[in-house]
Amino acid sequence: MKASSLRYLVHQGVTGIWKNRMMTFASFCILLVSLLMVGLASLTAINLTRIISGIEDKSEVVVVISDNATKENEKELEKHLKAIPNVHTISLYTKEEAWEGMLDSMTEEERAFFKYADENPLPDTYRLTVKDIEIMSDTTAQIETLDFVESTQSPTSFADVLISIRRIFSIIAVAVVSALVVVSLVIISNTTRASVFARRKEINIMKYVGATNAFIRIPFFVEGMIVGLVAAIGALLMTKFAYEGVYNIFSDDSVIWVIMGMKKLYSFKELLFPVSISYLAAGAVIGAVGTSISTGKHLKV
Amino acid sequence: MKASSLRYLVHQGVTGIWKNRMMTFASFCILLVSLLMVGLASLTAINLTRIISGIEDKSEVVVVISDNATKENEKELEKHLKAIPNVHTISLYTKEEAWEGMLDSMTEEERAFFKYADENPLPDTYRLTVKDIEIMSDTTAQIETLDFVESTQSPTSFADVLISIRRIFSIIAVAVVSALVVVSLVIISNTTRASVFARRKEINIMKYVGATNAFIRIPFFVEGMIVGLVAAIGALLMTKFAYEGVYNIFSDDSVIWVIMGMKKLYSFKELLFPVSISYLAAGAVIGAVGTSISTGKHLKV
Amino acid sequence: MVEFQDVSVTYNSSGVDALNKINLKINDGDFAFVVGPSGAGKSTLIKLVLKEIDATSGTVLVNGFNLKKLRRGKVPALRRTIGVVFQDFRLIPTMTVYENVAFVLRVIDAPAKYIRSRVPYVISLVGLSDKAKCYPTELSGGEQQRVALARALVNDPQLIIADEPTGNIDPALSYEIVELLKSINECGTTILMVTHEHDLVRYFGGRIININKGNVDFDEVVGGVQNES
Amino acid sequence: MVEFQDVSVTYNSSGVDALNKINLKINDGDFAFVVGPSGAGKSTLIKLVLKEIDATSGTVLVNGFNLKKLRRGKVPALRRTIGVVFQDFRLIPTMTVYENVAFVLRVIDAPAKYIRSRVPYVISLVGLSDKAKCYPTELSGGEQQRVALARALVNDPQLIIADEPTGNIDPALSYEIVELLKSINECGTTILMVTHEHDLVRYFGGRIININKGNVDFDEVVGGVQNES
Ligand SMILES: Nc1ncnc2c1ncn2[C@@H]1O[C@H](COP(=O)(O)OP(=O)(O)OP(=O)(O)O)[C@@H](O)[C@H]1O
Ligand SMILES: Nc1ncnc2c1ncn2[C@@H]1O[C@H](COP(=O)(O)OP(=O)(O)OP(=O)(O)O)[C@@H](O)[C@H]1O
Ligand SMILES: [Mg+2]
Ligand SMILES: [Mg+2]
Repeated sequence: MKASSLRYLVHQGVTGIWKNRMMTFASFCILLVSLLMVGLASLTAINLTRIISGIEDKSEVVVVISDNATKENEKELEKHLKAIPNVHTISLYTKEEAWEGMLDSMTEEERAFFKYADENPLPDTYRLTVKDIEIMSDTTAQIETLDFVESTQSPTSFADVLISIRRIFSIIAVAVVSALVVVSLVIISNTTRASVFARRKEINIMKYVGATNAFIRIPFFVEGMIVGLVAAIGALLMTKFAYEGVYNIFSDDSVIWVIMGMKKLYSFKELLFPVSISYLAAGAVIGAVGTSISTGKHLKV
Repeated sequence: MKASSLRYLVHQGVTGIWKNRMMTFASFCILLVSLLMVGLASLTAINLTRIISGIEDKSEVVVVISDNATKENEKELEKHLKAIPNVHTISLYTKEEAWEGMLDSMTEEERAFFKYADENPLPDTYRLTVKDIEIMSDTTAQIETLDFVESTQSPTSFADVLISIRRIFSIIAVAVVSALVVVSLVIISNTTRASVFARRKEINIMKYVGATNAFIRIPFFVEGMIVGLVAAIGALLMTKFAYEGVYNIFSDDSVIWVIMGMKKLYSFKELLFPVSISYLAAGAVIGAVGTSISTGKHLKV
Repeated sequence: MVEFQDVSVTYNSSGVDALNKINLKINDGDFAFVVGPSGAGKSTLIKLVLKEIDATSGTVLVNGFNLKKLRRGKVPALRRTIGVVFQDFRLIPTMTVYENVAFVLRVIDAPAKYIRSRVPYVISLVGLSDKAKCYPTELSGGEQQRVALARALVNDPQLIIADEPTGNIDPALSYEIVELLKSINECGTTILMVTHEHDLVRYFGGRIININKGNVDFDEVVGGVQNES
Repeated sequence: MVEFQDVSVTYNSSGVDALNKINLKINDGDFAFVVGPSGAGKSTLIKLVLKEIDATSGTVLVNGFNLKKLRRGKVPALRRTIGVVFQDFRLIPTMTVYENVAFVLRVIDAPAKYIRSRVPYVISLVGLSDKAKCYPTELSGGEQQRVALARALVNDPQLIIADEPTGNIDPALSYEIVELLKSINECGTTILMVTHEHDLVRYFGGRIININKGNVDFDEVVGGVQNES
C-alpha cells in the first residue's frame, strides 16, 4: 500500500470522528466510564492491599520468656526464633520496658495502686511480626515447643478479623472489576456495532467497487484508536481528580490513620506512570479492536 | 385514536424490539448496568448509614460523679442530664460494677495485683449516649458545668474518627451515584438516539404520508418501556444475587461485627419492595422517555 | 387545486436557484405531465407541494392550505390529501409490501376491516398480488416502483403526485400504469406526473408543463396520439 | 469477456426462479443492450457478474475469473475489472460527488497525482463539474445517476455494466450518455447496458439481448436508425 493511500485512510479515520460524532461520542463516553471505573476500582484495591499489609506489619506475637532463663538462654532462643521461616522481625522487650508501658497506658486511679508495688512481676518478652498472618497459628504452635518459652500470646482474634476483611475486599474487588470489564466490552462492542451498522451501506458500496477488507477497516481502526486514546486521557484526568480528592480527605484526618495503624495511601504521583500506560493502552486497544472487529460482519458481500 | 390503531401501534413497538434487536440489546445492557450500579451504590449507602448510626449508639460519654455526692445528689444530677436535648440514653454505672468490669478486662498478671487492693478507688459514673455525635463536645462542656460532676470522659478522638468516616463515605457515595446517573443518561440518550438515527428514513417516510408525531412516537415509547422493564427485572435479579452474596459474607464473619460494634445489614427481603418499585419505575421511565425524546429531532420534516 | 404564485426556491447549501418566480395553477381534476431536463427543478416543485421545503419567496396553495401559513401540527393533515410516488421510491425496508401500503391507512386511523379489503385490492391494481409478502430488497426496481405507486393510491387522495413513476418500468407496463392513473383521474383525482418519457406524453397527450432551468417554458394542452386513432 | 453456461438462479427467500438455464456470451469489446419487462431477471444477471449472489447452478465466467471457484479474498480483484451503475445509484451519502468518484481510485491504490487529474476529467464527461462539491442529497435524480456513471468510468475498467443509466435522465441527455458509452466502447471496453427505453435501442442499434421470465428470448445484432441516416 502506498504512503499516500495510507495517509488518505488515516485522514478518513480522523474525519470519520466528526462525521459520526454522535456514535463516536457514545463510544467515547462508554470507554471513559469503563476506564474510569475499572481504574478507580483497581486503585482502591491496590491501596487496600497496602493498608492491610500495613496492619499485618503491626500485629505482633508476644513470646513470654521463662523466669529462669539466663541472658544466654535468651540469645539462644532468639536464634531459634529467627530460624522460623514465617518470622519477619524480632525484638526484645524487657520486663522494665513492659512495666513502663503498662503504667503509661493506665488511668490516674489505676496508676495510684501500682506505685506501691515493690517488685516488677512482668516477664521479659520477644515481640515478633510475621510474614504471613494467615499461618500465624502454625507459627505460634512451633514457637511453643522451643526451650525457655513460657507461653505465647498472639492477636488471633484480630488476625482473624484482618483475614476476613482481606477476603471480603478481594472478593468484592474482583467481582466489581470483572463485572465492569465484561459490561464495558458488551457496551462498547454494541456501540461500535451500531456505528458500523449505520455505515453498512457505505461499506457495502466500497466492497462493490473492489475495496479490500483492510482498506475498509483502516479508517475504522484509526477512528477507534483515537477515540480510545482521547477517552483514556479524559479518564486519566478524572481519575487524578477523584483520587487526589479522596487522598486529601484521608491525609487531613490523621487521627484515623493513627488509630487504624495504616500506612499512608500511595500518592497519585507514585501511580501516575503505570496508570497512564494502562489507561492509554487499554483505551487504544479496546477502541481500535472493538471498532474494527465489528466491521467484520458487513464485509461479507 | 381507535382501539385497533392503538393495538397496532403497541404491536409495532413489541415487534420493533426484535427487528432492532441489536440496538435494543445495547439499550438493555446500558439500562441494566446503570440500574445495577446506581442500585448497588444506593444499597451500600443505606447500609453504611445504618452501620454508622449503630456505632453512634455505642459511643458513650462517661460522667464521673464527685466522691462527696449522696444518692439524692446523684438523682438530682440524673434529672439535669436528662434535660439536655442531645442526651439520648442515660444509665448509672456504680463503682462496684466498674471494678468488676476492670478486673474482667485485665490479663492474668495484672489481675494478680488487684487481688490485694483493700478499697475500690473507682468512682460512680453515668454513661450517656448522644443523639448527634457531631455536637458531642458542646454537650460535654455543658455537662461539666453541672453540680457534682467531677469530670467527663468522652470518646472525642473516636467520635472524630466516626464523623470523618461518615463525611468521607457520604462524599464518595454522592459522587459515585451522581456520576453514574449522569453517565447513564448520556449513554442511554446516545444509544436511543443512535437507534432512532438508524430508523430515521422510516420515520421520514411516515411523516411524508401524513403520520402525526404521536403515531410515530408510540411504538418507540412502547419499545423503550418494555426494554426498560426487562432491564429492571434483570438488574433486580442481579442486585439480589450480589446483595445476598455480600450479605452472607458479612453474616458469616460475626467476629467483625462484634469488634466493629455494627448493627446487622438490612436483609434483602426488607429492601425488596422499595428496590423493586424504584428499579421498575426508573427502567420504564428512562426507557420510554429516553427513546421517545430522541425521536423528536427526526420528526421535524 | 395546486397554485404557485411567483414562487422562487434557492437552495442555501449549494446556492442553486432551482425555481425562478414560477406561476402555475393546476385545477381539481386536471391531469398534467411535467417534463424538462435533468436538474430543471421538477422534484423541487414536488417538494414544495409536500411542504418538504418552503419557498424562498412567493405563495404556494395546495388543496385549500396556504403552505406559508401552515403550522407544523397541520402538515400531516395536508399530506393526507396527497399521494406521492417518489423518484427514489422511499419504501420502508423493514416492512413487507403489504405493510408498506397498509400503514398509510393506519396513519389516517382507518378501520381494520377496511384496511384488510383495500390494501390487497390496490396491490392487485399494480400487479403485485404474489409479492405482497416480500420485503422491498427482494423486489426488482420496477416492482419497487409499483409498490410506491400502490402506496400513493391507497388512501384515495385528492391529489396524486408521481415523480418518474415509470422510470424503471418496461414500456408495456408504463402504458398500463398511465392508463391506471388516467382512470383514477376520471373519478376526480388531480394528477401531476413528472416524466422523461416523451413517447408516453406524445401518446396520451393532455396538459404538458415543461420546466427548464427553473422557469415554466411551455404550458399547454396537447392532443394525444391515443385520441386520434 | 462474460460467459453464462446453463445458469439458473432461484431466490430462497421468495422462491422466485429469476433465471432459468441461461446461456450467453459477451465478447471483449461488445456493446450489448439488455431489455425485458420488469422482474424478468436483468438485475439478477448483473448481480451474478459482480458475485453479489452465486448461481444456483451453472457456470459464470467474467474477465477470466470462474466465479464459482473464486475465493472471497479474490472478489475485490474481480470487481476492480468492472465498473457498475446501479439501478438505485448507491452513492455514499457522507461523501461529496468528487469523493464518491475518487474513492474508487483510492481503493485500487492509484497515485494521488493521477487521482487529482482523472477525477475532475471524468466528472466533466458527465457534465457535473459545477456540482463536484455537492453531496448526493443535494442533487436531482438525474444528477445522481450521472455521478454513478462517472464512478463506473473512472478506473477505466475492462467491463462496464449499467443498470438503467438513463432511467432518471431526460431524452436529450440520455442520447449523450449512450454516445459517451459508445465512445468508451470504441476504445475496447465491453459494455452491458440494461434499459427500458426502446427509443434509445432503436436509435443506436447493436446487440440486443431480450430477457423474459428468466429466459433469453432474443439475442441478435440489429442495425440502428443512427447508422441508416
Ligand atoms: N437538497 C438540495 N440541496 C441543494 N441543491 C439541491 C437540492 N436538491 C436539488 N438541488 C439542486 O437543485 C436543482 C434542481 O433539482 P431538482 O431535483 O428539482 O431537479 P429535477 O428537475 O427533479 O431533475 P431530475 O430530472 O434529474 O430529477 C439541481 O441543480 C440540484 O442540483
Ligand atoms: N433479493 C431478492 N430476494 C428475493 N427475490 C428477489 C430478489 N431480488 C429480485 N427478486 C425477484 O427476482 C425476480 C427478478 O428480479 P430482477 O431484479 O432481476 O428483475 P429486473 O429484470 O431487474 O426488473 P426491473 O426492470 O424491474 O428492475 C423478480 O421477480 C424479483 O421479485
Ligand atoms: Mg427529480
Ligand atoms: Mg432491475
